[in-house]
This record gives sequence, C-alpha cells and structure tokens, in this order.
Amino acid sequence: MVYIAMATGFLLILIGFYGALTNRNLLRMIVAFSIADTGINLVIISVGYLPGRTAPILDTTVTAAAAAARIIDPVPQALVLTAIVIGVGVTALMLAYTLKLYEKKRTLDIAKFTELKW
Amino acid sequence: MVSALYILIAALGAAFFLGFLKDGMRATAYALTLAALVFMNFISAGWVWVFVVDGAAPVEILTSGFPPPFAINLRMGLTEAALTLLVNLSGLLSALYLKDVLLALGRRSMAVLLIAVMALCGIILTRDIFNLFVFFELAAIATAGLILLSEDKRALSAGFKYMIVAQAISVLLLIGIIFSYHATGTLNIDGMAEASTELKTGASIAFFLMFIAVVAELKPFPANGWALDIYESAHPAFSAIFSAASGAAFLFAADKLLHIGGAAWFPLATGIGIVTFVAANLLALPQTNDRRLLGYSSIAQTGLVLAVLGQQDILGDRYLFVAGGLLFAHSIAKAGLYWLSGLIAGRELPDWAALRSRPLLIFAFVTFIAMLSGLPPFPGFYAKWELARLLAGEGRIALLALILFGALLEAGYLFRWFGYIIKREQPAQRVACTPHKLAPVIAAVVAGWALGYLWGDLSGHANLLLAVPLLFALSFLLLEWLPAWIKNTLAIAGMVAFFVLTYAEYDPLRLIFSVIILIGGPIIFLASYHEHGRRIGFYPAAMLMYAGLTLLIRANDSFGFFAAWEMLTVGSYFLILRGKHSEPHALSYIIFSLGGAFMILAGFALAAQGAPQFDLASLSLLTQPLAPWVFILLALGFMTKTAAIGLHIWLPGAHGEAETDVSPMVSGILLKAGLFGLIVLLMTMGKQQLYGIELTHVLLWIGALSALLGNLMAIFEEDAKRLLAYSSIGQMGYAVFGLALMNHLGWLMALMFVINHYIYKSMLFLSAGGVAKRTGTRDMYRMGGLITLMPLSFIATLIGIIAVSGVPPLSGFGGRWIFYNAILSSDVRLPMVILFFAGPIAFLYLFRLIHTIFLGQLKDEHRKLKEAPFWIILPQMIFVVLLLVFAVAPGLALRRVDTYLNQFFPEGGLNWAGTTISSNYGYWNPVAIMITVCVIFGSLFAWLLFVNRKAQKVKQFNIVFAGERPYRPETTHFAWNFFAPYRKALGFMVQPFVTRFWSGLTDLLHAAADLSRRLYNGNGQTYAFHFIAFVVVVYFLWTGV
Amino acid sequence: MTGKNMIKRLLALLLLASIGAMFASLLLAYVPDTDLNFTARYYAEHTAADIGAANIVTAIIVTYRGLDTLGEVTVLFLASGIVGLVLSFGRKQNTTLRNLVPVGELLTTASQYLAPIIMLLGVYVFVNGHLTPGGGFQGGAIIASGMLLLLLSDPLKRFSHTLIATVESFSGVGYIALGLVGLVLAGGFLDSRILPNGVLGELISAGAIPLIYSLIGLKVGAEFSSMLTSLSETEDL
Amino acid sequence: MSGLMTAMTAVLCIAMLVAALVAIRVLGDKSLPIAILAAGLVSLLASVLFLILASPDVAMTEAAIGSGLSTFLFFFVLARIRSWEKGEREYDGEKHD
Amino acid sequence: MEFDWMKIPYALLTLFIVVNYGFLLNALIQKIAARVGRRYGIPIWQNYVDLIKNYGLRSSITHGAMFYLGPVFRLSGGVGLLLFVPAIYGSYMFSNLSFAGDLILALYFIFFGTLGMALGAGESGHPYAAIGVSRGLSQVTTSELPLALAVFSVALQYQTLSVTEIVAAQQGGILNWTLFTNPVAVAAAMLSFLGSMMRPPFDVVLAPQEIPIGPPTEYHSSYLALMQTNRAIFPVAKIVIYMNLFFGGASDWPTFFLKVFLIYLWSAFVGVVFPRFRVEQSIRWFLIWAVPLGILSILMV
Repeated sequence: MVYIAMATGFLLILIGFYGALTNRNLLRMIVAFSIADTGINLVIISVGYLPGRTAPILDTTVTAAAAAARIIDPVPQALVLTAIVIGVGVTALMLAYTLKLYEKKRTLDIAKFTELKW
Repeated sequence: MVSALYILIAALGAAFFLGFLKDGMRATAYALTLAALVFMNFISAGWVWVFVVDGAAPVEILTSGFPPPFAINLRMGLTEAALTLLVNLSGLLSALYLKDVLLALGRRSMAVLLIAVMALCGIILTRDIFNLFVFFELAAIATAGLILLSEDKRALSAGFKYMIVAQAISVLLLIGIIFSYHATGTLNIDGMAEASTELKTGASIAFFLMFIAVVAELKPFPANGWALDIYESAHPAFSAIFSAASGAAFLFAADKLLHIGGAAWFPLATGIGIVTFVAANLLALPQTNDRRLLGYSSIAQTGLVLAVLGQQDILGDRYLFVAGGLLFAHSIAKAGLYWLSGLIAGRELPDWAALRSRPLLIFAFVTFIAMLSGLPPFPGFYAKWELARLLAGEGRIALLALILFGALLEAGYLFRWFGYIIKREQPAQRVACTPHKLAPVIAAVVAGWALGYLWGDLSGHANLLLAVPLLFALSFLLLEWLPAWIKNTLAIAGMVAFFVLTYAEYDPLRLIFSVIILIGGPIIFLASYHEHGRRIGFYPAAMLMYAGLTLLIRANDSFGFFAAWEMLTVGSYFLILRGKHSEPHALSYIIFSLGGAFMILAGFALAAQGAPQFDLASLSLLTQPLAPWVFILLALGFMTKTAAIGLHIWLPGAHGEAETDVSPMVSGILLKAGLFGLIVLLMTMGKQQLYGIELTHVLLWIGALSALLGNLMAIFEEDAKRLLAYSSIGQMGYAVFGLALMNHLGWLMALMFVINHYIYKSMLFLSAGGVAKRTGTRDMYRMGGLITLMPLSFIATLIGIIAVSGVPPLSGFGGRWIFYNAILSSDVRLPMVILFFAGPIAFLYLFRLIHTIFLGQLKDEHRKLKEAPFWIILPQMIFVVLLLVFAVAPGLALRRVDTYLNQFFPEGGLNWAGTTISSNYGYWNPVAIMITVCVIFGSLFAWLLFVNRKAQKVKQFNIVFAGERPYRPETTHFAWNFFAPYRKALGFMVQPFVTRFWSGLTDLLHAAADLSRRLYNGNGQTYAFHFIAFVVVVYFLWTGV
Repeated sequence: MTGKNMIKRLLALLLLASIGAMFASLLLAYVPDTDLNFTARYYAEHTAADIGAANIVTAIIVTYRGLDTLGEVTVLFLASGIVGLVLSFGRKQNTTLRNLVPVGELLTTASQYLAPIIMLLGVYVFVNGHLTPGGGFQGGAIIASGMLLLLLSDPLKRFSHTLIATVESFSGVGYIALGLVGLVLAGGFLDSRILPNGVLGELISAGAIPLIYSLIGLKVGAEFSSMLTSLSETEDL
Repeated sequence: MSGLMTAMTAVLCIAMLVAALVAIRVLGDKSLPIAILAAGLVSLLASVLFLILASPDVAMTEAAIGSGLSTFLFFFVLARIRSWEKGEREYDGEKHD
Repeated sequence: MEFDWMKIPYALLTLFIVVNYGFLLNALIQKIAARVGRRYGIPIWQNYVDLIKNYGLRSSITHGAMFYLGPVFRLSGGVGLLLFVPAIYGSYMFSNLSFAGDLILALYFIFFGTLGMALGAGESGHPYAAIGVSRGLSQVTTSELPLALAVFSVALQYQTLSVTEIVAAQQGGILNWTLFTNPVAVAAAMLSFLGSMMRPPFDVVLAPQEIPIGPPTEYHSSYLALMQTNRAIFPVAKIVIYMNLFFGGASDWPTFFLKVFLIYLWSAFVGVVFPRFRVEQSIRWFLIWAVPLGILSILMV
C-alpha cells in the first residue's frame, strides 16, 4: 500500500513536471505544478506511514503510554502541513503574476515573454 | 549579547506591525523598517565583536524549550555572525537606497524587504534541514516580490520564470529531505551529519537531490537563465541583496549540506562550482547590458566559492579565510556595483562614462573591480594566494588552472568596462546622486578597504596596507585636490627620500634597479611639471606603480613579490589608460599582465609545496620534476612584462598611446620589472631541463627572436612612439638573451641594457612626446625638418639613437662589447645568428626616427613651432649628461655588480684595470675611445667651421632645384613607407601572426560565448528544461564517475 | 511548429525518464520502518507529558517545530502582501472600478446566512486543533472560504482593508509576542508551556497551544482573505 | 481489511493519475477549466488517500487548501482573464502554434 | 698596450701613408674598371687634383648644423676606424690606437660614419638623399650579417677578440691564414665585402644616375673634400680589418699595399662582371648565399 501511494506520488510529480515542460500556457503550467505539489505531499506522507498503525492523535484507545507502539510517524505529517501551505502561497503568487503578465501582453503563452534573454 | 533569535523576531515583528499603520503613514513605516534593520545589524555586529574580540565559542540557540533534534535549533558562531552581518548590512543599505521606491509602494514592500532579510538570516542560522527549506521558500517568495521594486516592466516575467524554477527546486529538495529523514531519523543537520553513513557514501540519491536543489539556488551553469533575467531587470538595490546577501546565505546552506554529506560529495561541489565559474565568465564576455553583466559575474563568483566549498578537505583551517575572503570581496563589490548602476541612467556599458564627472565614484568603481579581480590589498587577493598554494600543494593543478582562467576572463570584461568609463563619450544624462543613494556606495567602499586591512592582518603575511610605499601611493588619493605641481614635488621628494633612507639595504644588483626606480622615476617626473591643473588620477596611479616596483625589489619572499607585482601591474594599467586612444591597448596590457601574474601565482604556488610563502632564495632548492614547471610558469609570467615575442602585442599600443611623461615611465622603468623577475628566477633556479630540453636555451631563442622581430616591426612603423615601443621589444629581447646565456658577461650585458635602456628610451620617448605635443601628430611622415625649430629635442634624439645603435663612443657600445664577449664563452651558436641579424636592423628604424622627424623638409604648418616645453626638455638634457657619463665610466654602475655576480658565476668576470676594461677575450677603453673620437671629430669640425666661417644659411634646394622649392613638401619629404624595399624583401617576417593568433583566440572565445548564451532564450519553460537537464546530467556524470 | 513540439515533448520525456529513474531507485530502495525512529518515538512518548496536546501533529507544529510554523505563516503573509504588490505593479492608484454583472439574488441571500456559519466552523476547527485533526491552517482556510462566499455574492463590496490588515497584524504580532513570552517565561522562543498543560483531551489544555493556533487561524484566514480580495479587486484593463 | 485498503488505494491512485493526465492535456485536449477541476480532483483524491494513510490533519488541510482554496484561486484568475478577454484574444498560447 | 703620447704622431703617420695609398688605389681601380669597359679612364693623380681643388674652394652657404656634421661624421668614422686597428703586425709604430678597443670596437665604428653621412644627407631635404639612405641601410643589414658571422667565427676560432692576437695566430706560413684554416668564414666575409664596397652589383644605393643628384650635389667645396678624403681612407681601413682577420695581416708596408690592393680588386672584379641588383634582390641574395655560409662557419668552428 505504501509503495502504491509512494509510486503514485512520484508519478504525479513526473506528470506535473511533464505538464509544466510541455504546456506553454501559464495557467496550465501552474496547474501542473500544483499536481506535482500534491505528488510530493503523497510521497512524504507515505514515508511517514507505518503499516498497521493509527493516526498520531492520543485518545482513549491510543494512550500516551502506548503511543510509541501504536501511532505512525507524526513528523512527516507536520512537514506536509507546512508544505501544503507554502505550496498554496506560491501558487497564489504565480497566479497573481499570471494575471499581471496577461494584462501586459494579452497572452498567456510563456514563449511570448522573452524580452529578457541572453 | 542579544540572542540571534531577535534578528528574526525583530524583522517579523516589524513586518507584522507595519499592518497597523495606515497607508498614509509611510514615513513612519519606513522609519520602523530602518529601525528594525538597524537593530538586526546591531545584533549581528555585536556577535561578530564577541567572537572576534572575546574569542567566544559558538552559541546554540534552542527554540520552544526542547533540545534538538526534537525542536528546531539555531547556531550563532563566527561564520554565522559575519554572514548575518553581511546580509543585514546589505539589507539596511539597500533599504536606504530604496527610500523613494519603498515610500512609493508602501508598507507591503517594506514588509517584504524585512522578511527577505530575515529569511536569509534564517537560512544562515538554522540547524534544521526542514526549517532551512522553509526559509528557502521564504527567501524565494520574497525574491519574487522584491523583483517588483523595479521600474522595469520586464521584471514581472523574470519573477515568473524564477518561480517556475523555484517550484521545481523545492520539489526535489523536499524529496531529498524526506528520504534523508527516513535514512537518519532526524531533521537536525548535525544529527544527520552524525547519523548519515548512508548519505555520506556519495551514492545517496536522497542527499543528491537535497544538494542539487540547494546548489540550483546558487545559479549553476547552465540552469541559471532565470537569475540573469532577474539581475537584468530587477531594481539594482535588490540585485545588490540578491547577489551579495542571497548568494552568501545559499552558499552557507550548501556548506551545511556538505557538512551532512561529508567529503564524498566535495568533488561534486567543486565540479559544479568551477564549471559555473568559467562558463559564466565566458558568457559574460559579449554582454553589453551592465546589470546582466554583473549578474554573470555574480554567478561566476558564487560558483567559485562553491568550488572552494568543495575544497575544504585540503583548505583545513584556512577554509574560512579563503572562502570568506572570496565571498566578502565578491559580495561587497557586487553590492557596490549594483548600487552604482542605479546612479547611471543608461543600461549599456559605455553609458557608465557618466561616472567621469565624479572622481569619487570612479574610485569606488575601481575599488570594486579590484576586489572582484582579486587584486591587492583586498581580501580576494589573500584568498586567491592561499587557495592557489593549497591547491598546488595538493596537486590539484587542473582546478587551479581553471580558476585562474576564469578569473582572467572576469578581469578582462571588468577592465574593459573600466576602459569604457574612462574613455567613452560621456552620455548627456548625468549621474543622479542623492545622499541616500550615495551612502551605500561609500559604505561599500569603506567596507572593502576595511576588509582588506582585516584580511591582511589575518593572512599571516605582511599586511600590505601597512607597507610604506603603498601607503604613500594611497595618500595621493587624499591629495587629489592639490594642483599637479605640488603633488609632483611631493612624489619626487617622497621617492628620493625613500631611496636615501633605504639605499644601504640593497645588494649591488638591486641597487641598480632601485636607482632606476627611485631616482630615475623622479627624473621622469620632472617632465610632469609641464602639466597644469590637478591631473586627477595620475598621481595615485603612478605612485601605485612605483610603490609596486619598490616593493618588488625589496621583496624577499614569494608573497611580497607577487603582491608587489600585482600592484605595479594595476598602477601601470591606470597610467597607460590615461592616453588618448589607449583604451584597447590598456585592455590588452592588463589582460596579458594579469595572465602573466596568474602564471607567476601558479608558479609560486607550485614551488611553495603547500607552505604559506617562501624565501625567494629557496627557489633554488626545488628539484625535478617540479622545478622545470615552476621555471616555465615564472619565466612566462615575467616575459609578459618584458614583452617577449608572442606575448608582446600589448606593448606597442600601450607605450605608444600613453601620455608624454607616461611612456618613459612604462617603457624605461616598468619593463625592468620583468627583467628583475627573470634575474631573480635565473639567479635562484639556474638551468632547468624539461624532457631533455635546456630551458635557458629556449629563453635564448625567445630573446633572440624578440630582438629580431621587435626591430623588424619597428622599421615599418609610421608612428614615432610605437616605433620606440617596438624597439623596446627588441631591446628587452637582448636583455633576456643576455640573462639566458647564464654566464657572467651575459648577465652584465643584461644589466647594461637595463641601465642603457632606461636612459635612452626615456629620453627618446620624451623627445618624441615633446615633438608630438607640438606637431599634434605622432606620424613621422607628417613631420620633417624640425631640427632648427626643436634643436634640443634633436640633440637628445641624436645622442639617443647613437647610444641605442651601439655605435662607439656612447654607452650602447659597451652593451654590444659585453655581448660579444659573453657569447664567446657560451656554447650556443644558432640564436646568436638571429641576434647578429637584429643588430644592424636597429639602424634602420633609428635613422628613420631622426631623419623623418628632424631632417628632410619642414611642413608648412609647422613653420611656427616652438621647442618642446622646458619641463620636457630638462629631463632629456639630464639623460644626455647621464649617457655621456655612463659611456665614459660604465664602471660607476657596473663594477660593483660585476664583483657581486662573482658569487653566481665565479668565472668570466671583467678586469677593471685603470680605464681599460678587459675580459678573457678582448678589451675596451671607453675613455680612450671617447677622447680619440672627440679629438678627431672636434678637429675636423673646427676646421670646417673655420674654412666656411662666412657661410650663410640658405634654404633647402638652393642648389638642386636652383632655389625653387617644389610646391608641396609632402611630395618630396621622403618619409612614408620609408623602407619599402625592405618590406618587399623581408616583410613576410612581420606578418602579424601573433596578433592574429591572439585576436583569433579572443574572437573565438567571444563567438563561443555569443553562441552559447543563446541557450538563455528568455523562455521560462526552457529554463525549467535547463534545470531538469542540469540535474539529470550532473547525476549521470556524478554516478558515472 | 509541431515538429518542434514533438522534439520538446520527447526531450521532456527523456529527461523525466531520468528523473523517474532516480525516483524509482529511491522507491525500490525504500524499506518502511517497522518501528518509530528516535525522533518520532520521543514525540510519541513525551508529547502528552511535555505539551499536553492530544494531537501530536499539532504539538509538533505549534511547539516543537514552532519556528517552521512561524515561517509558514510568514510565507502566507508574504504571499498575500506580494499578491497585492504585484497587482498594483506598474499601475496608477485610484482607477475606477469596473462594473460586474449582477449576481443572483439567491447567492447573495444564501451567502449572508451561510458565511457566518462557515466562519464559525473555521473557528471551531482551530480552537480544537490540539485535540482533533485540524487546526489553525485548516480553520483559517475555512474562514477564508466564508469570505470568498461573501465576495462572490457581492463583488463590489469591498472588504475593509483596514480590518483585514488589522487582524493580520494583530494575529501576527500576537503570535510573535506569545513566542517572546515563551522565551522569557519558559524554555525558549515559541515555547507553548507558558500556560499550564491542563488535562489531556480537554479544550483548555496543552498550554498556550489553543491560543497560538487561534492566532495562526486568524492570521491564515486574514492572509487568504487579503489575497482573495486583492485578486478580486484588480481593475479592468 | 488490509487487502481492501490496498485495493482502495490502488483505485484511488489510478483515478488520481488519470485526473492528473487530464489536467496536463495528455489524456484528451480539455479546456482550461476542466484542467483546473481535474487538478482539484487530484487534490481531493489525495486527501482521501491521506485519510487512508492515517493522516487526518493532512487530509483536512489538503481538502481545504489544496483542493478548495487553490481551485478557487485558479477560477478567480481565470474568470478575470476571461472577462478581460472581450476581444476573444488568445488566452491559450498553444492554440496559435 | 698602454697609451703613450708617442702613439699620436705615429698614428698620424699611418694616416698619412694610408691617405696617399688610398688615393692612388682608388684611381687605379677606377682605371682598371674603365679599361675593362674599353674606356681610357682617369689619370692616376686625378684624385689629388680634385681634392686640392675642393679644399681650395670656399663655400658661402650652409644648410644647417647637420649639413656640417655629415662630412665630419663621415671622415671621423674613416679615420677612427683606421686608427683603432693595428696596421702593421708586430710594429709598435703602426699599431695605432688599438689599445682603445678590440675587434668589436672596429666593427661598430664602421657605422659611425655611415650614420653621420646619412644624417647629413637627410638634412639636405632632398628626397633622393633619403631614398639612397633608405636603400643603403636596408642593404647593409643583410650584407653585414655574413661578415659579423664570419668575424664571430674567427673570434671563436682563436678565442680572442683582439685583432693583434688574431693576426699573431695566423703567422708562420700562408697555410696558417684564416683563409685556409676557416675557408667558409672567409668566403662568407668576402661575399659580405662585396656588399659593403658600394660597387656593382650592390651599388643601387648610390645608383650613379639618380642618387648623386642628392648628397654629392649639395656637398661641395670642403664638405666634398672631406668626403673624398674619407673615400680614400675608409675602404682601406675596412680592408685592413679583412686582411688582419682573414689574410694573415701584414708585417710590413709592401705586404700591406699588396694585400689591400688584391682584396680591393676582388670587389672591382665582381663589379664589372655583374649587373646591378635592386635592393630587395640583394637582400635576398645575401640571405640566400652569404648568410648560410656564415652560419655554417659558426657551426663548424
């Protein structure tokens, strides 16, 4: 199960990259990157997953004393939370840039924004 | 000290607090921003103080009350303190610089700036790998935001391109982090470093991904198109932060990763770094946009430091000194240059000529490019020295060669740029100087010099900024407001005084050089009295050159010698650049000279075998197989200065185009530095064989060919000063030849040439310069018949050419006589044939010099010319006297040297009985010759005068054309293409093969650079491709290796 | 052009195949842990005692790795600030607003009732962050959705920038201030143990975590709202 | 139990991959709104997967932020561009290839 | 070999002998050349007549300082060259002022007069003068080269630069002459000699039809007389060097006269046989034929 999830995560990253490398539309590139972001989150979570264990939340079934043997690794989850938020921040930023770039040139084709080069 | 956490807290607190302020309270917001930045600087500076002065141990800072690895911890050590200070300072100064922009854009922009600085500090401070990622993202996002401070609309697309790449980078980084966490069970950097047997193998993909992601932020070639676009379009104040502070922070992050990965990964860092360094510098060559050029240079320098990071295994305790020296020099200079670029209206490099109206800013520019090029006395210089010696000590020669090659490229475009500033037409738009924009620039200059002092202090060598001659030279910077004649007097007085105080310290050989420099220099300075006004820039440059020369002959160890060499190179470059049309020539001069200097550096580094420095005398202890290579490197380095054939193409232009009083300095005096170097080299290392080839024999050939081709080129030259310059190539060829003979008389001959060449070449250059000043041209065929108008110049030239040609009774003959005696005791025959051929050729150009200028027909437009100015004539007359004295009594100068040379070559000395000088083969009595010739000459002349006492002066052609002069003198002054038949016969020998070779080489470099920079086609998607391809290629190269 | 596109796609496939190879070797070499590593074990064993939070992830986010979270919040702050900057980039101020097509009555009415409820939900999520899944970020996002609804229902209704900015600043400054209190009173910056741990599983427990998470929630909500308003308020060309 | 979970995971994963391929126009040449929705779907499916992987916190976040908010953001921008694009100028560069 | 006041009158005596010999020799050679060309030629005393006439004339014009200096340089060069080389081997009387310097001095002093003459001609302002100088200098660079090589070869051979010692080493029979001990060097030197005598085929420098309009026309009266005197001294002085280096020197005046005459005749002989070369042709000729010989001589020593 972990392997499937992790493989899917990796594949999503690759799909995202492929989309970003082959679509010239700015918005589609951003969409592609958000897919890659999802993929990376999946990979991280998979790494933290221990088969047969539960979420790292203490309650009556998972007591503090037994926690070490019952829960999965909480660290990757904390990391993913951060990663998601950062991801959406970057996405918002890129979207704002896109809007502005469109306003400037009336196109979303990234190949048209090459006035800076060489 | 205040905890380093407060750096982060202050920035964040202020940034969040800005939201409370209404939009109208922008001034308050700005004040708050500045206050926060000042506070952050205060903390960093305080820590630097604590670590440097009190020598405190690094401090661990825990957050949330738990020890690592369970909570995030920070560390404050000396490196962190220094780097955060760098970051905060550049942030503060840029904020100051950005005053207008920030006030216009409001509190959000200020918050972004604060957070950017905070994030960079966070990258430096944190010891947690994921926290590093968070700060990375913060820095990246803030970067994307700060790009928008620019007025350049294109910044928008640059920001977008950056974010594309940043996204890809962060994906790889996260994967790397999570798998590293999986492998080690911790996110703490130090914990990972301890636990990571797996990551340290060099095959760990997890670590590779982390590392490559961090490295990608350092803009490695070729995945750096986005960075260039940012540099080009962003606000210069932001670029200053981006280059100086971001670069430093990300480099430190790379260092942290290497701490985890360990030595197995060092070669990867070095490889990426050095490729970036060389490639970015190469691609910078065809740049015309100033900010993009600086961007390339930034990338290159970052690459260099990355390469150094990968060398920490051999740098040992000098690691911080080297990496820090390079990094700080780069950061300060680059920030300074970006700030400067904001003062310039145009974006093309020549637009910087606007700086000319502000000498202070020119000084700033010079400081910055000197720092970037690693010239003394700046930190980069010491760092370069240490790096070179350690690399060479470990046998990493290829890396050293690449570093030096890249550095040469960089110096090339930086100095070319400086040439534009000094020489190109000033644009209409002036430098826009407001105090808040000027202050950061000046702060960078001050910081640069202060760090120069600091690094000198830490270097373990003599601190260059405490060397008296250099200080004396630098003091002229402060005296620039004085009129030229006062400065001239001070310069003369200073040099003579220094000589008087120190002359007892020199051995006879050095005494000759010191007299030429410290007494001969002032004589030439007499000619400088003719210049009026303040002559801004002349004296610091000239005195820097003299300081370098003085330090050179006083140097006992390799470090002092090399530092002096660089100083004199730079000083003379500035001097040469002052000539009217000397821009390209000064450039080729500095490139050749720096190339030579780098060879010397490499040679010394090889010879040192890891030692920080060594006595020059201990060069003699070197053995095979190292010795011949050291010999070759050093000899090549020195011969760039003597303009040996093949390395000579800079000389004619540089000497020819220089100002009237500069030409004799750079010809008569500066060339001797190369000879001095060769003397030191041959004195210590003697003969060396490489693959059975006797290297001194190679030198013999080079010397002979230089003499021949230098002379040949001189005869076809129409320009008087260039003719003299070519003649210098020939003369130096003789001297090199003499030294390479490796016998007593050969050396004596070389020294004879040293003295003679100083006297007559200075004299001839002054004379030609004086004439050129009056006639307004240096083309000899435009002159003619000036003998009656400029009799004193004529006399100087006449005496000069007799002396140069070696005709008795003047001193040139002494050189020839010793030459013949010297070759008789040598067993090498063939190169002498060439020298024999070269000898008579000198007559050709010398005759042409005097004939076409002073004889023949006077041009109409010259009829009212006056003699050259008094101050130009005076030194010439002194030289005439000197020549006569030296002709009659060469023993004055040579006798002690002759004795001194006995310790190196006990046999074959001269015998100085009475007035006769005799060798094993022949004899020579200069006094008798002089008397005989004078008596014969005098009596004949007197007789002729007597019989023709009533003769009256008549016009030319009174007989031939029966008094009717042909209408236009141009048609009958036979001067242009004077030696046409000679060109028909031997012109093939002076085809500009060498020039073609070098210009072909530079064209090739340029073309290659121009072609490969099309890689950066401006498309963000392509840049993403570059990044992915970069990762893949590096991975395969790395695992393939 | 299509030929060029084909080449581009092939090249992309080739490159990504190589990256994929790297990933594949990571995947193949991956062996799931059978037991918690020492860091995770520490959290599992000590969270309850140290922090008093039932949700260990929350404990890590708010306390153990609080600096990350502060950074994370700052990322949002930055992003929203820059979104605002970008959209005003190169534009003169005070241009007139465009006219949008009127929105349906239903949406307007619905949103007026729905929005407060959604926001309340958000508050619930972050206040209970230390006990149940969810916390400041999720809650903040939910609050922002409420704001979004309001925006959709009446595009011309400008949110009070001052209000958003004040909430933004208040929560941010408050967060840092709480962190400082931790530095002064407890073990270090962002230490949540400035308040008693209480009883595991109760609402008022886990030290200052509920307080901090609430501030984070407010902050996140404010940032998202600010972003959304910035995006919605861009003027017409 | 475990077998069922694995099967569910597999189905989810395949669905995600298909949605992702749709989003980047490898499967079918779908319009931009569809692509955005597909990406949102990937996110949403991922959050379900997170739940299966015992990460409720992450699942909530992904659902609220990854699939919710960011999809909104996309549509916001898209709508804005569409409204500007009165003169039916190209918004999709590749249509002009 | 120290200075001695008595050397001055002795040197003047040598000078006197050589001047007279030179006049007669020049006339003789000219006459021989004329006879070869089926002309009658000048009377043997013609040079004396010219000289006395010229010295008798008074000039009332001058073209300036260098105009004076040209002939002075020229003659000083000739006289000096003669005096710096011992004329008669083994004779104290006729060792002249050779104590002042060795072979190198003599070799370099050759140029003293050339240089001065070139300068004087230059001041006349006549383009032809400059053309002549340009050609002469061009040619001399290659024509002197074989000589220099040969001299160096000889110096290497005898391991000395002193003319006296070189002559001394050649005593004791004709086979001891350098001519036989180092024939290659002598061959090179004699080819070079052709070039330096300003006779055909290497006389385009003076190009009798064109160039003389230059300097000699401007120079007249006593200026010309000085140059004529030099024309008598200079070739002899130069031949003395050749004689000393290659042909065993002369231990008495008759040998001296004979050897000098024969060597001179060599150049005249070649001159009447060959046509004139252009400058670049002669340069090539020397480089192709004479210089390799010189190099060979050095390598063979």
